Amino acid sequence: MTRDIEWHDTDILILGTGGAGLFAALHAQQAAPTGTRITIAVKGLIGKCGCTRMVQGGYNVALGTGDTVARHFMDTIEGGKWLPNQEMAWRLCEQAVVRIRELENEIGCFFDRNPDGTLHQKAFAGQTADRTVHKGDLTGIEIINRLMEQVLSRPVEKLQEHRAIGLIPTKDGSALAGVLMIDMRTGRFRFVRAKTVLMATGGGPTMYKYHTPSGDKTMDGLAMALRAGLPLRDMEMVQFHPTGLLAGEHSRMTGTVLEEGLRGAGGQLLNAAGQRFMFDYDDKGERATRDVVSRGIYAEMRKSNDPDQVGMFISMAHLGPDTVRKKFTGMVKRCEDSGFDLAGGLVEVVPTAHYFMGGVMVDVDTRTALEGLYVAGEDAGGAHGSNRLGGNGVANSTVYGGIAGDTMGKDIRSMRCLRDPDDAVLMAEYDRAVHPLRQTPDLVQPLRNRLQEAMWEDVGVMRTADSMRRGLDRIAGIRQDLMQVGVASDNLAFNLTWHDWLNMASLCDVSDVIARAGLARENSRGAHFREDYPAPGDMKASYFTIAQQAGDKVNVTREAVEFSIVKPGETILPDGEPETLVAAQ
Amino acid sequence: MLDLRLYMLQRISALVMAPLTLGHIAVMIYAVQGGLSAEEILGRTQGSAFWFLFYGSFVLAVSVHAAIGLRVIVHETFGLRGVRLTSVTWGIGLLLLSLGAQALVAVTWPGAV
Amino acid sequence: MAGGRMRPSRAHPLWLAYVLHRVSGLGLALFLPLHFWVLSWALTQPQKLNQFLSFAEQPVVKISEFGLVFLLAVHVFGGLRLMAMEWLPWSAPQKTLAAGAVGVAFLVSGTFFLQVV
Amino acid sequence: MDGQKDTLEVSVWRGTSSGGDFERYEVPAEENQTILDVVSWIQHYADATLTYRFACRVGMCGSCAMMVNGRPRWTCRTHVRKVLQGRRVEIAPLRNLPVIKDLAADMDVFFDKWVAAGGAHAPTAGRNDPIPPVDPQDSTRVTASAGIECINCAICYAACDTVTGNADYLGPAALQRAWTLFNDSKHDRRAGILDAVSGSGGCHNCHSMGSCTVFCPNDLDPMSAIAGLKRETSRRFWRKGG
Ligand SMILES: Cc1cc2nc3c(=O)[nH]c(=O)nc-3n(C[C@H](O)[C@H](O)[C@H](O)COP(=O)(O)OP(=O)(O)OC[C@H]3O[C@@H](n4cnc5c(N)ncnc54)[C@H](O)[C@@H]3O)c2cc1C
Ligand code: HEM
Ligand code: SF4
Ligand code: F3S
Ligand code: FES
Repeated sequence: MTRDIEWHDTDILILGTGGAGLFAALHAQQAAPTGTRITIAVKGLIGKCGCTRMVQGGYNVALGTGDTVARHFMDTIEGGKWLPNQEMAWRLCEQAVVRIRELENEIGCFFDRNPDGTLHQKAFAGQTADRTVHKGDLTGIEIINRLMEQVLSRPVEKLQEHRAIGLIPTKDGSALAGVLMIDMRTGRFRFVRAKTVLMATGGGPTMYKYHTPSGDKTMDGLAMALRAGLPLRDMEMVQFHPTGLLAGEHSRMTGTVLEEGLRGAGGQLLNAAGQRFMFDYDDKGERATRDVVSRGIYAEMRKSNDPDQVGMFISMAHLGPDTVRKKFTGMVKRCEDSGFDLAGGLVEVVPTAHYFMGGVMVDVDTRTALEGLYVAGEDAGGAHGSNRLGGNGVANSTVYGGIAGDTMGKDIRSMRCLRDPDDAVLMAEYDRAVHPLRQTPDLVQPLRNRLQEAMWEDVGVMRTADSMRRGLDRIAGIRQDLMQVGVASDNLAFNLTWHDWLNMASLCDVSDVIARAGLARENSRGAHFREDYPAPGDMKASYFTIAQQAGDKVNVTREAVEFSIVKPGETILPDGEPETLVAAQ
Repeated sequence: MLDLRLYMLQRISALVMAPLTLGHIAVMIYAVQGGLSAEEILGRTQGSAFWFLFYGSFVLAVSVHAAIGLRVIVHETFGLRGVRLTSVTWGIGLLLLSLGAQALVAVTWPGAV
Repeated sequence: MAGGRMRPSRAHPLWLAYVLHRVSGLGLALFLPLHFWVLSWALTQPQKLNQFLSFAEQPVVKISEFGLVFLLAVHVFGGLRLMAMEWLPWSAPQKTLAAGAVGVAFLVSGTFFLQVV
Repeated sequence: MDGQKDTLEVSVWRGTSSGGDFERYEVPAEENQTILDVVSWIQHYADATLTYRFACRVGMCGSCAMMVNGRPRWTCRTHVRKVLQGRRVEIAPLRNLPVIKDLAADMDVFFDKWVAAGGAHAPTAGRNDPIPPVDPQDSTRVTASAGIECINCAICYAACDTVTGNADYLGPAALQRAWTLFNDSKHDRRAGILDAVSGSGGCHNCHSMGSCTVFCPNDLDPMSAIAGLKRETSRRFWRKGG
């Protein structure tokens, strides 16, 4: 097999078309000098893949009536259990105000209004103000469709169904030269050189048996960053959503979210015996925060330990099936399409991996340690610490995507020319990708199932040192087996099985780091719960983990959180501010 | 292959024809009921300005309407476009117009028989 | 060719109304030149017209005449239905309107038929 | 549970833009199974080279539409039980779009037309201006909101015979988007939209055959939206005299 790679040059390259990628393209176009070539490459179709489109609940932004950026910031810090990078969290809350106006006024989104015409805002769990702007429970569709139209109607070069597989630095390793990709439709390799590259591939913890993100997200970005030697932070922090649909292992519906609002409206969680159990775990019962409910369900599942009856049940019928049907039309219809009766019956649920708080270390302008590489959205770590508040996810991707576009547009002015890649790295990445084509063909999916079992059982909702070590062994075994599994090379055009293999490679790499970072954090914060270290530890001595690959080894270190804006136990809200502005339910 | 102009022409011609066709059907029912012969009918229509205008506008409208209608069908079924499609449209329109004009003269011209 | 991949299935009232409108329009467009031609005999060969008219007394021809008037009626009311839904601001229950148009067409052409025989 | 599983008899169209044919597969039947699950099973366990497209798995992204027994459907939300004919089901790529490979269609034309119909918002305010109040009950706004939840799945586009015959026709989804923007008080080029939909591929080509509305998985009504465009363009025609 010859190393057949087509070269392609651009100035600004953006990977991914979620909220971060699309906003970056628009801002880069506004900020860069005229004549700058902007290219957007994506694993699927523009705007149609990724999780921003799947956003249901909405977008957090402090827009007055008592709510302030400071309050949003404090909620974010407290929600993140004092681990967030405070500068990033501040910028997120502050810029969300600008970004939501941009979304409404410039991009053309229409968010739900109050009868008086002002924006409607509600409160997600963990917030002390009605802050979440939304469009019904299909907020992401509105945001992404409008962004997509803007990008599609602009002279931005579009590389659809192009998968990034490797970040290629210059020979001296000081800067990024470009990105190696596979044109999925033809199966051919393409090396795209660019002065600046934004990585916005959106993380996505899909190495768990139950997961919510879209099928295209498989941690490719973080795996690439890891191989490029970039430091990754908070890698142990995987957020689980408590109520994922359980439809059987054979179904892609399994793991998809049943919305938070069901519990808020009075939905009950029942075990196999038909009893409510959440009050055994928390005073707020079903209305406790995501992490608490997830652990409650998980603990109950472990207690019953019945292979024929895995999940718990959510029950809405006591609210009156017609009321439920009216209030949660979309959700009821979705369940119905997949064969479940949400309005009148029981629907089996499990905690499901939802969001990845960890990511590449960046500064508040999205720059990374590698010149020319920028990271925004779910791929970037720091803004959420140990827990992401519902509604801070899209805010984060749109705010920082825009910032990345601005920054690249500015930085590019001082970058004269394209850089030459380190051929050795380019060839190594190529070889890595064609490795399966040189093995005997075999099934890939069983390995994915094995990895998902291992991560769910050993590095999941509740962890111990033993379980995570066992997890590491299992991951290593799966990785070894993956290297033996081949993909027939006779037809590489749109060969999904080859891409499944590459997905598995990314997922294995990042799974390993999750377990290692989990071992390094010897306390329980937010999404990370250690049964052997259940206490949160001293807030003032908070540290975050940093994982970095050197050679073949991944090292995890700890670094103290810098309380640059507010210290644990203190607040930046003015004296006498009420604890919460949300009317008690 | 229908832009606003052709669309309006087709709709306007249809609107013109609607009362005319219904009127025509009514006349036919009446004529058949009264057992009128061809000569009797022609006797009434020939030389009548009213019937000339009545059928005249129908012929005009139907030529436009059917030409555009067939143009759409020809485009959607056979993929004809451009000059060829335009000539087909005009061809049909003119054909209908000339045949229609002949019939019009036959039916309404004074003393044609 | 895209269409060759599969026969699409799409039988529903509005689609049937569309097919009916097209078929009737096409039918009329084919019949009308003939009609004009026959009429113009009045000018050139009156006796031929009379022959034709007595030929038209035959039952088979009567039935096909009914068909023609039916086509015309279907097309006219179908067309009026279309223009009503395109131009009038109400959000009409489309299926009822479509069925109604066909119904009225039947009525008109039925009357015609009854009168003729 | 019951040891021996039932199987489904699945015909899947395989091929590229230069041709192809149906191939048969036996797929284990499951209690809860969507068409997307069936297709995925084939790729995972029976034929590694099968190509299809999906992303969200829950009816939000509109990537997974295919022809199922001759009807365009979102496969991630189509329960097998709903479409099974005996034990059989036939799956093909979306109609009216070029095929890339097997079940994956090339959606570029669809989106090009979306843009050509004037489907991108033009701002009347900027990021430093306050968000304008809009009465959600205002009738124009209600009209705009009616089509807003379109997921651009192209199911309506595949269902429309006018699209099949008329390559220039913008199609129901793009026109519905244009109608939404026309009724959006925040949109700046509302007259421009009427121009964009009045050309030779515009809204006037629609025969109101209604397949778009009947098959839209989100119960949207592009047919009425298009009728709205015809009404407004006609009204302007009379006012301006052409
Ligand atoms: C079901 C669900 C509901 C959610 N609800 C909310 C909510 O209500 N509020 C909230 O704030 N957040 C919510 N989130 C989280 C939120 O969606 C994400 O945090 C955010 O959208 C991430 O944006 P992003 O741009 O970083 O990534 P994404 O939107 O996921 O986009 C990533 C993009 O990168 C592409 N990509 C991936 N790998 C590659 C590769 N190798 N090469 C090229 N391209 C690649 C993907 O195809 C995709 O286009 C929800 C998430 C899910 C899954
Ligand atoms: C008299 C009243 C008539 C009315 C109200 C009327 C109305 C219409 C309308 C609204 C259309 C457009 C249909 C569409 O775009 O889908 C149409 C199409 C058509 N009409 Fe008529 N029409 C009339 C008479 C006729 C006559 C007499 C003929 C025949 C000569 C005719 C032939 C056609 C044809 C061929 C089409 C094209 C059908 C298609 O595009 O599917 N029409 N008509
Ligand atoms: S209108 Fe309906 S069928 Fe058409 S693209 Fe939108 S959601 Fe899909
Ligand atoms: S199916 Fe097609 S013809 Fe019009 S009503 Fe819908 S766009
Ligand atoms: S996979 Fe997104 S709509 Fe079906």
